[in-house]
Amino acid sequence: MKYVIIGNATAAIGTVEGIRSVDKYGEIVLISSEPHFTYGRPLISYLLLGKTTEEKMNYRPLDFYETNHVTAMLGRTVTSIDKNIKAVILENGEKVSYDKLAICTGSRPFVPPMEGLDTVERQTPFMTLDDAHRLAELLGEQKDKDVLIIGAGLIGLKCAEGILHLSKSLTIVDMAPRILPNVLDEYGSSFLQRYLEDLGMKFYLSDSVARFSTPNHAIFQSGMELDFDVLVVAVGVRPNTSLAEEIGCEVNRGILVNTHSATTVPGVYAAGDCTVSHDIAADTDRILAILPNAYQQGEAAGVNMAGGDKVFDQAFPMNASGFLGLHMITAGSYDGEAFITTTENSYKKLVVRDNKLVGFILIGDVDRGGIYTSLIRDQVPLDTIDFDLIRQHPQLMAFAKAERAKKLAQPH
Amino acid sequence: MAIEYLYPQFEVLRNPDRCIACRVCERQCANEVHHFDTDLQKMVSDESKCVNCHRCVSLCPTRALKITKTNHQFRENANWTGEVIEEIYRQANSGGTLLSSMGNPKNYPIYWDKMLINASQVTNPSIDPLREPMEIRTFLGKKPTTIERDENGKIIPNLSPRLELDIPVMFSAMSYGSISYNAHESLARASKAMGTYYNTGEGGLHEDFYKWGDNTIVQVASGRFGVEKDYLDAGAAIEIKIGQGAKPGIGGHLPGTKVASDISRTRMIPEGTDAISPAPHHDIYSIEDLRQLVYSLKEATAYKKPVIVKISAVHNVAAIASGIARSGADIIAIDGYRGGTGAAPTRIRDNVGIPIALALASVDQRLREEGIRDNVSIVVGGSIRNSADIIKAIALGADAVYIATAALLSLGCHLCRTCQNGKCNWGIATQRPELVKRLNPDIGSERLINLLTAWGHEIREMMGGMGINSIEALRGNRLMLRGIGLNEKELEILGIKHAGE
Amino acid sequence: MLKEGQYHIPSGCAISGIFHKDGRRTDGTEIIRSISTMHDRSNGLGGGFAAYGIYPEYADCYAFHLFYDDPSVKDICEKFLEEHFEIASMSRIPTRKHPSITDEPLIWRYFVVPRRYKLIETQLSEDEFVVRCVTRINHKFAGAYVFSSGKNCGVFKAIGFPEDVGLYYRLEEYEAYSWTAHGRYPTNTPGWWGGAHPFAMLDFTIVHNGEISSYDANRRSIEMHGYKCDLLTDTEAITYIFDYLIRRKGLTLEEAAHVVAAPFWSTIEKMPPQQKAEYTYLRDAFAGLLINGPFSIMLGFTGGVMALNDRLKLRSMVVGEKDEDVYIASEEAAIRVIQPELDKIWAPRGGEPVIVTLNEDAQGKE
Amino acid sequence: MKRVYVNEKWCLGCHLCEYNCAFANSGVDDMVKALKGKTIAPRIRVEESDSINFAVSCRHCDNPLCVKGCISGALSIQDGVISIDSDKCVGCYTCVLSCPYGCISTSEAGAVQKCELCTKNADGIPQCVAGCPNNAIVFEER
Repeated sequence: MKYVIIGNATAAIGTVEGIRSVDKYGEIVLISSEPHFTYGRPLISYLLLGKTTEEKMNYRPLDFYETNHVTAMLGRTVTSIDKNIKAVILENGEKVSYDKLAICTGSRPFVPPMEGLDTVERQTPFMTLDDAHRLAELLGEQKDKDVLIIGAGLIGLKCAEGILHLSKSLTIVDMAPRILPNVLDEYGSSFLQRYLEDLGMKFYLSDSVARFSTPNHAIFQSGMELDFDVLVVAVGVRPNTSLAEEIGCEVNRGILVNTHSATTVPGVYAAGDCTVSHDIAADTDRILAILPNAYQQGEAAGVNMAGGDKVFDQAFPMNASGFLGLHMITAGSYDGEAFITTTENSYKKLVVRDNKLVGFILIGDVDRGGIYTSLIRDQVPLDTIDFDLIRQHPQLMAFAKAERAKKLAQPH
Repeated sequence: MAIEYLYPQFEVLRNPDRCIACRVCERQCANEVHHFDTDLQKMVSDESKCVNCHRCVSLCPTRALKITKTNHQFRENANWTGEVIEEIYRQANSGGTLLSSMGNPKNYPIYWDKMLINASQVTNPSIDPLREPMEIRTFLGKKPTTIERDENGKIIPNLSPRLELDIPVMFSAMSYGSISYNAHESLARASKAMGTYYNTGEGGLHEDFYKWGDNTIVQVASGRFGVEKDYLDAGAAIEIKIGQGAKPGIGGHLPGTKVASDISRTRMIPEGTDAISPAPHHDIYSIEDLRQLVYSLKEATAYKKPVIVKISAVHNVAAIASGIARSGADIIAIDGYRGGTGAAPTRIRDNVGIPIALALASVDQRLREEGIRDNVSIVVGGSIRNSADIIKAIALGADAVYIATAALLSLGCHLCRTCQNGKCNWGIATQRPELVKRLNPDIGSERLINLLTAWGHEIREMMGGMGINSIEALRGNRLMLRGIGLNEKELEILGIKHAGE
Repeated sequence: MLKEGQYHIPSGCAISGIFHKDGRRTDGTEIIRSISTMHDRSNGLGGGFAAYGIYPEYADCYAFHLFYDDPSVKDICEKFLEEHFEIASMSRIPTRKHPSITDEPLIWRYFVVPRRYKLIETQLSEDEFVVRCVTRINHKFAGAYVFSSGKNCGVFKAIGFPEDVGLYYRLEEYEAYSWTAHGRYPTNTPGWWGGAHPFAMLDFTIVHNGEISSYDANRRSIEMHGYKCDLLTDTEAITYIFDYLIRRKGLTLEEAAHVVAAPFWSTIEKMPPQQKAEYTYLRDAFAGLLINGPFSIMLGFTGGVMALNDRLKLRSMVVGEKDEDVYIASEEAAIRVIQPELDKIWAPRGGEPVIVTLNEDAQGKE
Repeated sequence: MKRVYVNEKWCLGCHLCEYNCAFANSGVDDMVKALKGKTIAPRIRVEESDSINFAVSCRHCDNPLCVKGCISGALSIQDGVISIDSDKCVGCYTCVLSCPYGCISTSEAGAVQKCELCTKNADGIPQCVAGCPNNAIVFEER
């Protein structure tokens, strides 16, 4: 059996490990247009922040490809797939045949049309290690650059976190009326915004750049104008689906996969940010571009490609997105009855719908928050636990005795 | 009132350099001696509440604690000792009988320590228990009087019901109520593992413990708590309790506060009522009445169970035993004056009864003189403290021994002797769930098994030293003992020679 | 110093035995030669012999051998004998002077039959009556001691080396189908002839090499059944045990052997159920009669002899066979010296009794 | 594989496991020196109510969501033991978010901390287990 994996990030590594958990010897070829050894993609902001170094960013030990017998073709780009001859075709025309194919192509930055954007010299998206390198280079070490970030989503804010200490000033603009609109509720957004503003970030919300004029001057829809030295465009991402689409995989914004990570084309699997998954918290299909999901989807793809049987059906949004000392974890959907506790330094919101916890936000105190996540993941009926107790703080005490025994006295 | 004040008996010594304020002591003391003072930011103690059970000392991870006797004292007086004076104060305060627990702690002679054991030299070989079989299996029950044979001349094994012990040590009666569920479970499991028996005491048999019936002696005491047909059938033997070494001649009293649902069910009395065992059995006012009870119980159990009659060692013990040996009983258990209890009037515990070694020696000799020693087995208890005590008891003539205090010690008891308070920090003499759970029967039974295993090794070792490889060759073998520091009368009663003779 | 009978004396020993299965009778020369080979196993403080088939002319009489310390006790004792027995014959036992045999008591022999009316009066069996009388003499009459009381058999013993004792008693003048001999190595100087071995009770005679560690347990158990251990010797206790088990309780020799040298529980566990039940029964019912510690014994009785080792075989004992003769001794040399050509020789395992009896056609002729 | 299992029936709520854990992971050879005057941050924690107590520490799952969700590869399974490479950890807390048992805790140092069965500090047996006075925590194969 020969496996080909397109991609080299979380979903791809999950696929490798999934395959190897079933098939120790089948040939694996991994092809990635990035030339780097697999690295933790979200670490790029921490690299700038100084919490990690490039040497430590490897997502797996450096002998990973060897120990897993993976032929890694790095810096090579798949341009198309010929499903009739079951081969992928590289940029130089080289063909790599496969028996089973995994598409883990991730996503690419989405850049909306902005007048004069092409005139901005010192700009970068913030998706890859190369982007981080470029940004560091643009900023230099003098702390003398005014930075403008377009986008107050996760990418924009993580970037902001990473470079605040390297910037003279940092301004973030977003069309949305609040920051992290996909992750937080309104109170959470404002809580976080206040915190970040206290650290020196400036936000322009419900606004956007109308046009850029040289040199490095932005004119906003609201009429405000701003000079900057460095521009980061972090408006959003689009899944890379074209390879899949071309061979007939069904695509609806992202590649459609079932709970076995199989696409609609036999023998072809897909995992990670390029796919659409079923969000069990909101009970809808959507792109869930988050790392734990990517890994588990990839792992399921790998196991199933190798003839095993693994289902991943517990996808839902979850984010650990602390910023500069403010810890924050969130998960699920906020559509339902909310139970809120606030203090000066913390915010907690639990969202209940149909006798289940469907979402939560923990800001400040995140201790043992995974227990809440498990309630969403396992769709635990809340009348089987002591919800009043678990609302106070996450604890196993809230589960019934037999359930506790299962958790603590059995192997998992 | 000042006149009622008694200075605390103990001092809690906390080494401030070692205390890390982990508060284990605070959490573990049911007497609430320790607490963390948030103002002072350190642990403090109220030693007036301390009973010296060492729970805190044992659990302190940094050895920051120890308990000492206070050196606060009255003016020295060999006659009016501090203890005597304080007891008078306490009675003048309360007007009540003084209560104590566990066995007689007074400085009476300990006869076990006045006997020495023999060993072989030259004229016959000692035996190495690691190389040769060393047998300690023991049967308890009547010996047959006639040999019966079938038509082919084969012996018919007409043995009466008996107990078979892999080690001649049994756990003596401690009721569920006086000790905890977990203590009972520990005893039951250890008995099964070691091929011996534990004893329900007079508290009935908890429904969970019927499964260990083959290793259980069920007791019938004067209160008849929990006695019914299934109970009698459940055990391997039935013990009629006439007396207890710690409190000969008096009954027992389990206060209603301790009669919680489980205990009330097991004892078959209403919840919250006092469980009072009368001083005598009110159907036994004489020896012939005992015979009737023995046979009633045998009838009730189809003559399948040996019947034990347990008495405390009192002055006339030999004559009483002679009567019991003719009553139909299969086993006589004799409890010496050092025997323990969950609660007894102090004066009785400390002044009534006689030492078990003397009682045993005179009973065994008397029954032999009357030729009725084979009618019964003799089991002795009342402070068997180690394997040497067992060797000595068997050499004096005992078939087996009963242990209880030693068993409780292996379960964690530190002999603080405040069982009567029901706040045993070791989870033994208590019914409070949060305290009971401190005794995990996995640990408890293992420790009991360890104790008996260790004693088994030592018994075999000492037997081997004497050139004996089967316990029956030690039984009543008084030549293997010599007295030390005993007077002629004591030697005569014990039936042994003095060391050097 | 305390004398024999006042405390328990450990001792080591030599034993030897000759048994003619065909009932042929031989004189005492051979047995003396055999026991003298093991001279070093004795220390001159006791020697003795038992012989079976030596009094055919008085075969129906109990042959009492008595030691008297002085003539006065003899008179008292003989009065007692007169009262209880018809005395068919009485005489000194013939001896010859020997330089190393000293401090001789008066040694007398009586052939007696219990008086009929005494038996009726006491309602005892003949044997039991004799036992009680012997016990009474040995107990009540200080200075008198019955050391042999069986029919057509006799014990001869004294302080001295066994070969000297044999010469002293002129054993070359007796003819027996079964001889046993004993040389003693006590660890003190008992100074009393009664303490020498064999020890006898009716026609049971015991020679024993060993020191039993269960002594007091056995003594106190057997004394419950009417026996009185006066000598405080192992041999005495063992004799009573066999008497009790065989004569009083009706056990077979094998069964009795499995009481005193019981198989280990581990062995019993492996037996078939019925056998297991029987052995368990014997161990349990007669627990106090299990003998511990080293011993090799020969139990002589009318028409046979049983040799038995302790369960661990802590004492040496070999058995040899040649034609119709069986030899038993502490050492092989003691057999080879009188019968160099053996058909078979073996060391019986601990606890396994070797029982030899007269051939069927020889029985009744003894 | 041997894991730490908890039987709440026997947990006394004495919290010794927490102190033994904190000591074992302190790198100091004397408990007093290691813990005196400090607020401990153990990797095992006791939950308590009026009558129920139990300790909770990493279950070392066969299917560890923490490892699968780790963005940096700092969490990994080594011979069944889920270990944290605190050098690689950036303190994103995805594992805190993922762990169904609440067994990964934040720390002052930034990197998360979790039970590693004392594989890095003591031989043989996890110290919470070694010090448990009532076998409420055991280390065994199940």
